Amino acid sequence: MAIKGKAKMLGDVVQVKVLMKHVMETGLRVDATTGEKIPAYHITEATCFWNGEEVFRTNFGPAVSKNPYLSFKIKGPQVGDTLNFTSIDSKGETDSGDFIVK
Amino acid sequence: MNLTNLSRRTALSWFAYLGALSVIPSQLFAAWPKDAFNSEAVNDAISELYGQAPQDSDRVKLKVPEIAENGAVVPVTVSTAIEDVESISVYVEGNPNPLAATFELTPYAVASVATRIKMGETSNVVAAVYASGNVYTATQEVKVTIGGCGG
Amino acid sequence: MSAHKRLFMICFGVGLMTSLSAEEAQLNFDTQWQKAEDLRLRAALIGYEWRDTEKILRRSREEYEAGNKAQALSLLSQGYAQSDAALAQATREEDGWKRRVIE
Amino acid sequence: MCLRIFSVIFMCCFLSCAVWADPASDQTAFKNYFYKKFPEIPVGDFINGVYAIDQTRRQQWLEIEEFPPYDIAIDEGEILFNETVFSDGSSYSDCFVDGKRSKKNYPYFDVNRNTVVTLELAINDCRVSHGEQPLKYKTGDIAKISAYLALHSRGEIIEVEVSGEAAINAYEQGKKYYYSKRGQLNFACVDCHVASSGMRIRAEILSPSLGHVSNFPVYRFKWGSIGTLHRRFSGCNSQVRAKPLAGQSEQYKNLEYFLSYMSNGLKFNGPSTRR
Repeated sequence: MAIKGKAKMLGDVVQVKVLMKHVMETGLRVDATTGEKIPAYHITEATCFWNGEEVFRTNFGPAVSKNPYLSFKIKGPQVGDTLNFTSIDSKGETDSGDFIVK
Repeated sequence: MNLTNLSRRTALSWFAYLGALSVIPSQLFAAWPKDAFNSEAVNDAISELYGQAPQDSDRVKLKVPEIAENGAVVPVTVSTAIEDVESISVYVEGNPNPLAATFELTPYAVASVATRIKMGETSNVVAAVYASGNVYTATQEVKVTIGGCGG
Repeated sequence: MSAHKRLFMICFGVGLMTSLSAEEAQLNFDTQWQKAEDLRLRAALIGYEWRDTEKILRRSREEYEAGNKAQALSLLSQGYAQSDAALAQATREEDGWKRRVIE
Repeated sequence: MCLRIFSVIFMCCFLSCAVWADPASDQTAFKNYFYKKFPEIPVGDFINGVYAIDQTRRQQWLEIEEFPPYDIAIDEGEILFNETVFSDGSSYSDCFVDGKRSKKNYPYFDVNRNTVVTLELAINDCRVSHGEQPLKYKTGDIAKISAYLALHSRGEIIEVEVSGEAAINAYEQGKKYYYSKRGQLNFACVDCHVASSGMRIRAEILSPSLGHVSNFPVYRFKWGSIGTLHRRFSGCNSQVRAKPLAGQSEQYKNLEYFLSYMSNGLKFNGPSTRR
């Protein structure tokens, strides 16, 4: 698993773009060899922190594409600040990444 | 991060840091809105999430392709000039469970989000914006074609 | 239908109609199956094997072993015909491709 | 009588010249065909395949390329390429003189080995010569390393050389493969990607062959992962119901060599995303 992110200062707003590595199984697909349904498995929540404070959070269902992409804008962080991004999936697996505002 | 490369002291201080974080687990991972994600209709999911019936608004800007290049990755952008937005959510009418994602905005956040979603068939995509106790929506159709060739 | 293939199918028909002993029938099936398999390998060697031939021949053997003789023979003749056609395609394309070159 | 023999010889010469034209004039004819068929496409844009043809698709593709799903594969490839230490203590950098900028040097014809050497072949040759197991050719780690190397050759010009009898022979074999019908559906590469390029097969638009190799490896949404050019060849074969060949088989390598030569002068732009 991995989380990649870019945070870029545009005027007084920071544009954050994040890519999370995850299969995002819908629970609707059928395994071609066994004929059994592949159970749903997806990221449920992802949160962005700045100085330990939550600045943005998202809830995902299985309809978000494989390797989810997320883009959002926040006001407050300055160039050089670090944003911490954390995700958790439906099996309770967590992942995280730090990005520096450029 | 490779823990084996860290000195014992660094590792310990890391665990101490993680420990400090773990006292606020509810803030880290608030409850995933299961009932909304399990709803089978857009309006049911909206009322599960926000306890409100939606109203259409041209102040909600929903950008989706008219024809999806690929149903597995449909780019969606939602933005609005409405003030004090607390939450934005995206729905695919034709999916078995329409709610795809919700975005919870803190006062730091600007009401402009983008993601990529899966669509099984041609259907309406709905964006909902929750602000000051009201739910505003915008709807647009996205055509999804099924691939013929392409190895 | 090529003369080759027609002959092959007649052989099968005759084989089915004359009441052979079980051993003879088995021997006959094995021989014919091996012939089809050899053709497939010849096509594979020059990169001309078709996608499903191996699967068809494998299923033919499975059906035969499960006692579904008619089904087995029908698959076998299908697999044989595919390999035969793949080899004919290779022969045709030995020079045939030249007509399509962009000039 | 003499005249007749002479004219027969002349005709043979003429016919064989038409078919066994030299690679350079093949290339000119190939390019001119596509320039004429798609006058509205700027020459340098052929590397973008169907996205050079269809604007709606291009917009969505560009949005995805802004933060493409192969970004993670590139990072993984970077670690694999730079941090792998072979059992004899050496590393990939001992095999690739241009380091991460090596992709631009492939494919080429190796006279001593009498074979086409592709980037993926070179990666595995490097491993094997240093006592490691080769990687699988169509997907996984090799595609990740290839993606990392492709990224650092973006913008480089494709400049494949075909000279000398053995190289021309490999080129001719690749050309023959390209133009030969195969599979139960009896299709050649040329049937879909030349005269029919730009047309639709149900919801798909057929891509022009010019520029076909520039963007590999690709992350295909159909695959949900990154894969090599030879994985794509396998998909094409399978689609016309021909049995796919092994990755790095002589025929696939020769085909890559031929296609790369046809795209000479265009820029490398891999890795990329494709439907």
